[in-house]
Amino acid sequence: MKRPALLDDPKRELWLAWYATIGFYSLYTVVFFIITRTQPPGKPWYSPNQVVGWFAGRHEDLLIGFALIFILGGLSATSIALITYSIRRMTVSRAFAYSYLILYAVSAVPGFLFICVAMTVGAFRPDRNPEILRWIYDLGFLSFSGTMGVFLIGSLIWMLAILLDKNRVFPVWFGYLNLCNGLTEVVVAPSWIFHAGVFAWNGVIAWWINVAVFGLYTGAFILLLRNMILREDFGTGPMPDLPPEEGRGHMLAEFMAP
Amino acid sequence: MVENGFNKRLFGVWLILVAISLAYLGIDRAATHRGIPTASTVVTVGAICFAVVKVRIIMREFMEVRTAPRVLRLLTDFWVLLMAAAMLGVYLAGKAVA
Amino acid sequence: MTTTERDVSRASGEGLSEHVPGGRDIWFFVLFESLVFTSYFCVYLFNRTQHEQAFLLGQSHLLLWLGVLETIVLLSSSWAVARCVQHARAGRFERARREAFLTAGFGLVFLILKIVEWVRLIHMGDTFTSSQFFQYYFFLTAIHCVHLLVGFVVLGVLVYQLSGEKRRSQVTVETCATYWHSVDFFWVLIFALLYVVR
Amino acid sequence: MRRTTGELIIFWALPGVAIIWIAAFFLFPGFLPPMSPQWSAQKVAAFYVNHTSRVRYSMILFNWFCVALIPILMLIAERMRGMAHRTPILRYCVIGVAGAAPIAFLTATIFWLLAAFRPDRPPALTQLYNDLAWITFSCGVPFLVALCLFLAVAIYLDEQARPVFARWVGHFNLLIAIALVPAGFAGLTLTGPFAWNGFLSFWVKNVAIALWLVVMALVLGETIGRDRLAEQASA
Repeated sequence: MKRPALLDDPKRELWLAWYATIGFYSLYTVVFFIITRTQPPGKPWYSPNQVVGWFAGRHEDLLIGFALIFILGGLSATSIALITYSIRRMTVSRAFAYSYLILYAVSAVPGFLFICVAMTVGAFRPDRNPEILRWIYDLGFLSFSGTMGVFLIGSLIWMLAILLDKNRVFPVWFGYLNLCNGLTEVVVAPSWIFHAGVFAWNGVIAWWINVAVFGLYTGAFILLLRNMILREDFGTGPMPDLPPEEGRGHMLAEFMAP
Repeated sequence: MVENGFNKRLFGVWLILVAISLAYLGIDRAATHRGIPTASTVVTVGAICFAVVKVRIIMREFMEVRTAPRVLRLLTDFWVLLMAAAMLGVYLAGKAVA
Repeated sequence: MTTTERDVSRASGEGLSEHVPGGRDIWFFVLFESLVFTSYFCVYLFNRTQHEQAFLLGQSHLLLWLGVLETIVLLSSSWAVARCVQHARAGRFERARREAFLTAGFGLVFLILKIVEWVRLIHMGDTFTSSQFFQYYFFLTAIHCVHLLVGFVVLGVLVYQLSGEKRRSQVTVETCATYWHSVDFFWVLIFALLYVVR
Repeated sequence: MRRTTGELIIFWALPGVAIIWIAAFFLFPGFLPPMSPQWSAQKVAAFYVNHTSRVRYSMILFNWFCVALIPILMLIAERMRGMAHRTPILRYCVIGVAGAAPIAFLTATIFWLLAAFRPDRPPALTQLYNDLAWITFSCGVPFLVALCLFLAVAIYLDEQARPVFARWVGHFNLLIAIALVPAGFAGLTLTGPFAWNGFLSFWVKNVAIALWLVVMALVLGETIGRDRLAEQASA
């Protein structure tokens, strides 16, 4: 059997993680925007009976869509790992890289597992008391939009690392874009307060403008991660298929040392 | 003296900016009827235009775009026009809808 | 403003053509953030036209002269940081540092005026949740205030740069100043839209 | 040289933790047999009224010890340093999901404990907590699936004469990942093998997790021993 070329690429781990990142964000977009239509979000001003109608209108879609996230949602870790790696390449303390890793790893549970559980539980028994169904509806949307701190602090950590970095792993303008993205997490806060209007969880400011900024930000960092991988130079060293004492993956010994 | 002239320039810029800001007090008086503010398209358009002019002055003088490469000069001017056009466009469209 | 004559600058900006102040990257931020703010302004203006009377009523609770005063304070801080850049360029770092502190001082005065204004309005019963106009008022002034607070950090970087002989980088000085000016002109727009627009 | 001091303590804590997990599993009255999603709200409420104590004590145990999975996963992450990888990407992936995986279970225990906290509340509310607990517990597998996938890829790419983990461990992880997949569909139905008490979503999933723990513990034990010998030899 012919050995795939990717296996001999020194950057194979980076490329795998990058394609998995693309896969994860595509899945995310398809599930939230197309299958479940939970983005753009439902109306926060719905009465309990309207919420019943909202669930009835997408019963199967919610269950199937979020089942896909239940299966593949963990792939979100690939983009986190790539970004953590990018910060490790910068001339800053490892504290930045590990902070980013932990912040985003932790954010997964309130940030997207909660909405999946809430919407699944809501669609699971459509005959539930409408008041309770609305309670679930609120839990889903507000946990999703309203998990703010981890993304705010995470963006600031990444920004600082980029601005301090002398290796120019990421361009400085992207450092500043991190600040813009962090500010959207400030702007989303009113969605905890308003049931309607531009600041509600589906509002023009708290949702549409924020999503536009977040979309640009995500697109930018996926492309920049690709550039980083393309630039990455592992030298001409052989693939480590050497005897254990030499080949124990210490190609970048100083870099991977504990 | 060049050095004197230059610092005067920044001072002049500041004076102009402050003068425009104070002019708002006059505009405001024009759109207040017996202590109650009244809607006025002229005031709105004027206020936005004045603000945008101030932004351009800040960019040109304080932010030193005046001596920057042509690309940045054109880009900032385009941006100022874009912001003005967006705000005025939305305002007038909103007026028409209402 | 009595310091003006004393701070006569020998550095002439005219001589330094074809130079992007602060580097390109900060301009990306300024232009991007301008777009984000413009989108907020458009949303505000549109909603304003749809509820004209309610907005006018809310607006009548604001003190225009206080807004004008805040604007002048912030314009003065911008002026100070512009002088700071020129002193740094001419190698007069001690003076540049003084101008940076002056900038922060004006920023602080602005912040205090802002807080006084907020407290006054809240005592009058105008809060973030009390009416449409004040939703926008508190949102725009608060998000601007967040930019201002970031600006104090930026000024800290500026002073730090000017204080150490080895780390004085003119580009960084200009980057910090550019950020501060953008905080200034965002306020110029917010002021016109909240206090003056009818 | 990597320090291995203390790793054996974490490793030998695993059987103790496993015994607690098994005890909690048997103590919880709703696992043998698993509660049916078809139960009416009244029946669910009655269940919590009748079994309040056992629900509480079993779930307090789970709440304490489900996160004990994290040190074990960190032992695996430490072994990954020895893999013939050029970047720490896959190790970061494993660390990234290692936190979230047990937190999903922790969240489930909170809902179960809430259900048993005031069992005399209106039955519809108890049923809500019960649903939240079961869906979180059954469907909350994304991080475990990803963990197995990352480990499988890491093992396949560990191409050296004496790999850290044998190749079959990679195949095994892939198999476990596949076995966990049906549980993600537990929300789709109230009956049949996919329901939360069904053959696939409950039995296959939980047996797969148990099997993964046992097998990975054995493999890990062997690798830790090898690492310690290497450390002694170099000292």
